[in-house]
Amino acid sequence: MTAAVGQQSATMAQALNRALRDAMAEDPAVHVLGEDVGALGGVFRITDGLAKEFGEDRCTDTPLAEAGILGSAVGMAMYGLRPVVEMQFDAFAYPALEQLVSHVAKMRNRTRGALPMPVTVRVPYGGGIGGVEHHSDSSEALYLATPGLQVVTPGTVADAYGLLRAAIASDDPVIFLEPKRLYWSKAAFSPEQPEPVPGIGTAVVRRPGSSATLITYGPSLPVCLEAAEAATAEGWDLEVIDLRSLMPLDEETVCASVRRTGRAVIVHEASGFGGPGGELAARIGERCFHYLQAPVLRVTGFDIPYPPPMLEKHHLPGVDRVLDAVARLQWESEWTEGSEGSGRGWPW
Amino acid sequence: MTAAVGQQSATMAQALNRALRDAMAEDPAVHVLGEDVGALGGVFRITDGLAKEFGEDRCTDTPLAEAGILGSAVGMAMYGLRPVVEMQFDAFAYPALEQLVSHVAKMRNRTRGALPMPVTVRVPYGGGIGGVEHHSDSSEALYLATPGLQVVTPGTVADAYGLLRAAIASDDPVIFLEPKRLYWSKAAFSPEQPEPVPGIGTAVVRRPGSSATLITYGPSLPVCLEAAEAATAEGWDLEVIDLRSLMPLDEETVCASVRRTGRAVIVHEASGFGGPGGELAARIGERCFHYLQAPVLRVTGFDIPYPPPMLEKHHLPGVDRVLDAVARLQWESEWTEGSEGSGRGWPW
Amino acid sequence: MTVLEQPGSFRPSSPPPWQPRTDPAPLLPDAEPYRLLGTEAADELDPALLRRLYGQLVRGRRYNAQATALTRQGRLAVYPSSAGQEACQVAAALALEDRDWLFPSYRDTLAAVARGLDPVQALTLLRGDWHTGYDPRETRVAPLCTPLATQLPHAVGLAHAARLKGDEVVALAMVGDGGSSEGDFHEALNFAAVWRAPVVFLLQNNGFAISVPLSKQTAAPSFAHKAVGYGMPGRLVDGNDAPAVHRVLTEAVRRARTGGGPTLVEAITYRVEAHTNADDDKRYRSDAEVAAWRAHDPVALVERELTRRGLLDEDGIAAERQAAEELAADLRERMNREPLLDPMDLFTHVYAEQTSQLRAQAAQLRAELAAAEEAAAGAGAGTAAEHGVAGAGAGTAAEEGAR
Amino acid sequence: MTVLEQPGSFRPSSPPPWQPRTDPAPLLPDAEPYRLLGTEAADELDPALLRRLYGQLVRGRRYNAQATALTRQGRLAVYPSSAGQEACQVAAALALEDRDWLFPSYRDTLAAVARGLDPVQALTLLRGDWHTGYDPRETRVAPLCTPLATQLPHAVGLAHAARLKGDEVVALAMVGDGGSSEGDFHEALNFAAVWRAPVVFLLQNNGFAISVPLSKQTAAPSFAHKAVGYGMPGRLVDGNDAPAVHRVLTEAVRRARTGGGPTLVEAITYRVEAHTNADDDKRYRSDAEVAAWRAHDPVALVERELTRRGLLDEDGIAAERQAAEELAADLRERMNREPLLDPMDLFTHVYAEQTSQLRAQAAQLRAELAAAEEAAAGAGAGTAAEHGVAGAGAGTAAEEGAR
Ligand SMILES: Cc1ncc(C[n+]2csc(CCOP(=O)(O)OP(=O)(O)O)c2C)c(N)n1
Ligand SMILES: Cc1ncc(C[n+]2csc(CCOP(=O)(O)OP(=O)(O)O)c2C)c(N)n1
Ligand SMILES: [Mg+2]
Ligand SMILES: [Mg+2]
Repeated sequence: MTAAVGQQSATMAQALNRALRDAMAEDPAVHVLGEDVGALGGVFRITDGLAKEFGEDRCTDTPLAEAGILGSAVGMAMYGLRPVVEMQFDAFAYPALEQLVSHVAKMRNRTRGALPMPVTVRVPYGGGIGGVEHHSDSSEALYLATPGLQVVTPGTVADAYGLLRAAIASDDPVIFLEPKRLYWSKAAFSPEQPEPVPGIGTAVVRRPGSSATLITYGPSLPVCLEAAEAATAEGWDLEVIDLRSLMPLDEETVCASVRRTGRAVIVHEASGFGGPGGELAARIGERCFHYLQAPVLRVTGFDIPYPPPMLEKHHLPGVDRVLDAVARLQWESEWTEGSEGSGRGWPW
Repeated sequence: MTAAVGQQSATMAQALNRALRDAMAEDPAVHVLGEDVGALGGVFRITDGLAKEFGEDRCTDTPLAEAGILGSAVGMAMYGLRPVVEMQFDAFAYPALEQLVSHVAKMRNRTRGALPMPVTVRVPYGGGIGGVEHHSDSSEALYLATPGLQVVTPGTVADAYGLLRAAIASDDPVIFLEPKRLYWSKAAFSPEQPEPVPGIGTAVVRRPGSSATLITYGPSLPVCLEAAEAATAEGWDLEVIDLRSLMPLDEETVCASVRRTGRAVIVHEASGFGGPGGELAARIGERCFHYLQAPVLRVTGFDIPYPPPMLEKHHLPGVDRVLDAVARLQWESEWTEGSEGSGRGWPW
Repeated sequence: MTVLEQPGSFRPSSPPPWQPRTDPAPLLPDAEPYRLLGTEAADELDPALLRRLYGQLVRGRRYNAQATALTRQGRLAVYPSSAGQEACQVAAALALEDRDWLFPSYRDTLAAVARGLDPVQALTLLRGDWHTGYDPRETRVAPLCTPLATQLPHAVGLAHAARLKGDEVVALAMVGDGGSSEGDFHEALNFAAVWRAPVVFLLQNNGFAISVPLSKQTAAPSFAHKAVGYGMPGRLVDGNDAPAVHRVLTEAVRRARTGGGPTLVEAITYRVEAHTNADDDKRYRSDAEVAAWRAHDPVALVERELTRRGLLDEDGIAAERQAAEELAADLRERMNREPLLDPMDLFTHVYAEQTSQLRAQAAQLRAELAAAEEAAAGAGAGTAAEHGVAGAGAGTAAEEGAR
Repeated sequence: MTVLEQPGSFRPSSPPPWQPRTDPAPLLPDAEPYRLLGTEAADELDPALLRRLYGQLVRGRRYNAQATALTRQGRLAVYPSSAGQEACQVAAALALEDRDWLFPSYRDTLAAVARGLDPVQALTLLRGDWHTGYDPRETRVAPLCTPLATQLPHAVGLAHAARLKGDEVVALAMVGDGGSSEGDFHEALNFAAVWRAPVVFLLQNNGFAISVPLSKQTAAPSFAHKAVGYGMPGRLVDGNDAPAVHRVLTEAVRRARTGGGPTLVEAITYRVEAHTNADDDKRYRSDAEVAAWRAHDPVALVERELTRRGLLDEDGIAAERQAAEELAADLRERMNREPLLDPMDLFTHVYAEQTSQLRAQAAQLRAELAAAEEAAAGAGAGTAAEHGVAGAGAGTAAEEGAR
């Protein structure tokens, strides 16, 4: 599954694998560790071939203990290494939260810069792959609320490569959220001449448009692009922004777009309440208040524990739900007292 | 320190202690467990006297392991008890996050209602008491992003009693956030005739006003009340809402107020980015869009790891910062293109 | 604080006497795993027990085969087979009384089934249906637990609560060699020992945590050696010797029930199939290793013993197999029925009472479903409920490499 | 999967042979804590080492007294004293070479000071100033760690990294009896053993975790008995016998450095003062218990030994005390100087580069400080920087019962 040289198309999983390989080849300080990352190549095969190519000391199967893995990575970083940690699934990163919040995120600050934490924590996240409970959480809100962390997530194959390289190169910790259901998405990709990613913290306009702005990231990017295409039938020309980095947040790109279109819908798979969309909507409200023609709407997962596979399609924000929200953007100033907050049909 | 019978004034710490005592006396299923909750009465003395009065089986010093404490509480609840867990400080609740998210919050849902989780998790939170690092975190965002949990926090002595009784009586898990710096705040309090608290999920208007709405909770409530008093000198008549419950959120009380005043400032001690204020501002933007005269502003802790005691006063939202935000509520429609988002003076 | 005021005058006493809080010797495991089959003690084994174990083992093996087959037909999203580990599964179930609780991990559906749980209910989670297909209070089987080792403190808390209430209930909690590395394992065993909670920890050491072999999981002489560090007995048993596992567990359960506190039992066994249907075990182990263990088969061992003692003949074997086939056929048949899920159930059981936010979301979904139903009706299709279910089938597509 | 096709034909082989992954016997602690003072072996103790230990112990005791006094003067926010535990603190420092790393918990500032760290820097955290007052890379002292046991995996990772790089660096990590109950303790020891990382775990068993006594913390024969469960040696030592602790640690460090892997050392000692200045130990222990331990004083023990062997006279004692007084006076004097903190530093070292959000927040605070300065200037007061600091004093008010 290792991406072959000169290959012109790859899955996101292959691009991630290639990014790890290139980073390890370039910098001997890069070490990969986690559960099953060695001979097996990880349950999603993202670390495929690395132990063989770089040895088990560089790509290490650890005992099964997430706090131990991340805590060890902290110590390795203290000694000058650049650990890349794999958490097997979103919900299995929770045991490492104390290490993450109290050490990984704070160590630079605690030591006045003496001990930076160039640690990348790769977390496969989100649903849509038929996983049983605890295998489909979207936990980005936990990480966003933790100052000191960077939080990035690719929505395309090229970004998967570029962002992971940038994450590993960063001197600050990065939570690298990998959208599980995009692992097998395929796109043109030349590892020899990878598309440049302008570092962490830059959003990108994936589709320019003028009627309204869809703001999204990771697993919901394809949904939004599809919705934008479908919307043309209704006469809407939607702009689609892929945030790529949730922290730092590229407010300028977002605000520039929303000020232009006057309307915004935020789309993500994580539950709405307390999710990343709240922060985004709040910031847009603060910074684009007088440009807004309609309330900023959110299309998100429901505020429920992730449902079983047989029901997940009802939970996940899909094209129809995005279009419904776009339709509610008060295109004809149809607003009258009392129409806000009726409950019916609101996307939270 | 146990509140004496007929006492007419008490600290918040005493009211909490009394609530535990009354709940234990009323219902033998209520069990208190945690580190140092027995002979010592907890490091903040909230469990003072309980082990003596009810025996060590009802108020139990556990081994020092937060996941073990909460995990055991899950098992106790499965057998029909109502455990009340004390986490010693905010940052020391992190090791229990996996138990909290993957079991406490989800157990009712996982079992289609067969195993409800009447577990109360008491977490002293927030700063302002000169605590060294890891002793002053405001971690409410972590809990808000977790469907299945209720999150409440008292801002007054009476509510401390009433909310804790309601939390223990609830058949669903409650994260009960205790504002450390209000522990020693004193107010009139008659345990024999406690002020009724209308259950979990109801906000209260602490000060009626007409110019703008301050929305806050817990440790920032006194700050907002003081700011509202001070604001009268400027001719502003501020309404102050104490949310009391962050989840469920009483949107009706909030929206009714904001629709009336047209202006809102959210005040909390937690970092702004990814904090509860984002969710609140987003919801107000969604539901009160056409009533808003100015952007919803936030006055929060900075987006930094909690600072050392010697600098914490610069970090904590104080009266001046609240008044500054109120002053920026575009009272004279002074807005011109470009004035939004300049960065300078914005309260995020 | 005195800083040695009178240098000449102090007479430091002898150190405060120290003694171990408990005698370590009886807590240490024996040098060899406990075995019954193939030893002299086997002769005294109760024929009825052997027959009971045998019947369960045969049905358990068949159950494992059927469940794996169901993954190939897309009827199960994923199945972590306990093939090769049936002795542990069955013995765990039979060591318990009705009032006791079982805390299974995600691999231990067979233990639940051997206790009497309906296999369809035991497999609800793994087919992609609702997470727990049975009522844990009614069945005294805790929800199958996926986050590793997190079920262990639950077992401790439940057993502790039962003891406080004066009920003589024992909790038996299952965990793997990999799961033993988690902090929750440590915390649970420590709580259990300090509280003298009536818990039995059954650690199935099956050689692997997905692909990770024992040598990368622990450097301990055995997992049973961990027990002394908590002050509880550690027992080592041949996990493929069903009567041996049953005896060690029964003894531990008895000890727990009579106030003797917890026990850690390490059962040495082997996972002869891949981790799950989605796993590729060729990447991390040899066929020869698997074959060696297949030869030490828990089902065959008991069958041989019964045959040797003249307690089982071909008819008897045929009868047990017939029963197993019937179980498999019933399972197959019922698993092939499309389950009826109501999408609106997404919003029930989040809280005892729906929040206003959930009510609004439920209203939204209800409207969507109604619109879809209308559209479908226009096109001559079925009801909204069926719509919800029909679409759901797609959701069960096996995860590549997942779990 | 074969379901016993031919009942008569199978010959289950004997079970795959089992043997312990390592011999448990040498990993178990001795029945009695290791002691040197008061035994015959004491006669052979190197006089120079004894003198060195003694000097450090006297200074350490004085340091503890001074730090506690500083809390009463409001110059320290909180101080968790290691009075009574000085032998562990000093021995840990002296067992290490310069290139080695020390991983202290929040109670172990003395170990850092005995290693040569400036006491003012060691106390920065506890005075309410910035969290870590020294450069960990320069001093090879990790930040004082408050979240219990979380420093242990750091020590493992660092030692492992050093070994991978071929550096012969050892990490010594300190933890308490209470901290041993945390999952991180378990995970760290397991990783260390599996990786054969050059780490020494020093567990100071001082009888209490704040108010919680050993009987509620563990049921194990000793904490040292936990080691066998990880496959590393467990050693038990009288924690108030400085040369004994030093010898056991030195031996463990040597073992680690030469590829022998990690060791767990349990030092039996006692916290003779309250948990911190904010604690009230009358609530959970008797004066008599404390008095018994005060009589087994680590400083007095070494002093007596030196006196007995004629290696120390009154002048020698007086000289060491004089040195300790000088250290205390210097500490007092420097701690009484108001530290100069720049409020704008709130925004440095959050990330390598400030985010746009942090820049905006920094601008806000800068403007607030400027406005305050202006107001103060109007009122004839000092600069903004001083303003920041003056107000900060209030922040250090002792937390009631905190920590
Ligand atoms: C906390 C946690 N981390 C990771 C996983 C992913 N995972 C599922 S099974 C497994 C291996 C478990 O090995 P073991 O405990 O030996 O049980 P076995 O599969 O052998 O029965 C892993 C790593 C998980 N379920 N939970
Ligand atoms: C994870 C965590 N939980 C709780 C605390 C609060 N706390 C600080 S010290 C302490 C007791 C520690 O006892 P022990 O490990 O024996 O060390 P000692 O204080 O005796 O040196 C507790 C509970 C903490 N610092 N970290
Ligand atoms: Mg296993
Ligand atoms: Mg202690």
